[in-house]
Amino acid sequence: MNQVLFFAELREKTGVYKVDVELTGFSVNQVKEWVAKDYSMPKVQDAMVAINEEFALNETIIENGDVIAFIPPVSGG
Amino acid sequence: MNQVLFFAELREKTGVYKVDVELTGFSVNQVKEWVAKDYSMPKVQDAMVAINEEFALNETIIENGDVIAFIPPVSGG
Amino acid sequence: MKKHYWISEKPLNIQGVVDLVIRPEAGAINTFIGTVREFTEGKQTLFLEYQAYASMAEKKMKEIGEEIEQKWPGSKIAMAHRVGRLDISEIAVVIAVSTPHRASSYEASRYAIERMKEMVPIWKKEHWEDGEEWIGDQKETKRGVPLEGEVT
Amino acid sequence: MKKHYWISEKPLNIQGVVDLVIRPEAGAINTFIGTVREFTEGKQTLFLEYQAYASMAEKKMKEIGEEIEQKWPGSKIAMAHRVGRLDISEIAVVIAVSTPHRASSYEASRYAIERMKEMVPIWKKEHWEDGEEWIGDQKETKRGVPLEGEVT
Repeated sequence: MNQVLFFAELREKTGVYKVDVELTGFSVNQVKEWVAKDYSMPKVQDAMVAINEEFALNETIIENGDVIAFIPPVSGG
Repeated sequence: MNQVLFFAELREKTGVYKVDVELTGFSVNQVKEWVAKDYSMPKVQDAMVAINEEFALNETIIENGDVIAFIPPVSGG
Repeated sequence: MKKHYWISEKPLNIQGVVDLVIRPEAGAINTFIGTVREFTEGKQTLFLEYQAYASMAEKKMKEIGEEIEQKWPGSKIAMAHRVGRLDISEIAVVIAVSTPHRASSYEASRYAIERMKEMVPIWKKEHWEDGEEWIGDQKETKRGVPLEGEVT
Repeated sequence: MKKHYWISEKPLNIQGVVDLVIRPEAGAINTFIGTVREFTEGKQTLFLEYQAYASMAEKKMKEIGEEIEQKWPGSKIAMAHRVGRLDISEIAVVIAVSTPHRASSYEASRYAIERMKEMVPIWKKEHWEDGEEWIGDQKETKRGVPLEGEVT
């Protein structure tokens, strides 16, 4: 099982903070496509993805227990 | 009448913080020579001189009431 | 040991951040404080809302601190970022870096805020009279060419 | 109006200096804090003694502030310097500059401390285990080549 986290604009547009979902074996890119489609959120393509709090490549394969976070362009400071 | 102020090493070596003395009409350079001689302080030659809190040239002529300060190389901050 | 990198829901205390880096080996401390600016390119901000992926943000700030302690030996750093609603002039971020000599305190502090803006998962939402919007780096510049190539 | 440039016989309060420059037009505040360093070129300092020509020092700091507000439009500055005996890690100087954007806050703050060290009549006396000496700019460097061409 996996957790997917949304932040900022993505959180607001999806209305979702956290989803528990089975994504083990999928690539980051596949997860992006799923979110883009299921939540009608084409903007996820601009977001970075972090797995367990580290930035991940599109090709990275999700493992069981991984926490996946969508990181829209940051604007702290 | 004039006031002459000493700071830092010059104050410590002369043992004097402030002197009331008549220097009207003398140049800054002449005042330096007087201090160097009277107080055995050759180091005054390295000091800047301020008249009424503004840096002055060696050629500047002291006017009545001017406050003359010897400013050794500064080291604040 | 006290945390040197943290996300806070409460107002930030400058002295508290500086205290974390004061030490006998240091002669210089540079501090960067980001405050909520009222006008950006002529448009009035009413207030800001900051959100963070707190656990990852603290981890990334710690990484930045480690980069800095490597690049500027003898430096020590602390960074705190506020989240939630912030009114005009409130403090969003405080960075403090102490170093033996002053030149590197400036360099390291500047590096810290640039890296923070690049890689730490924190977002701000601008609230204006006529709307609101989550700001991303690419969006901050869309109102015109910012001064000196950057916007705080 | 509160003084923005002053010599103090009491410990300096960082927040107090920063408060003088916080304002709605600013998004960035850079602060430089000079503290008493224990070791310089391997030699241990026990404590420092600062002396100032206070009235002239405040006037010169004000001039530096005016130079800065001219060079970096939209900036606001406050500077305070302590005098008397200072122990290790105590704060000798606090400079705070607020600007609309961050790049100029760094530049203006750096300019302020460099100018202060050049032209403000303040002197420090080092007290070591084996002696004491009033330090002038030319003397600070006599123990060797300082890092990055400068010593705080």
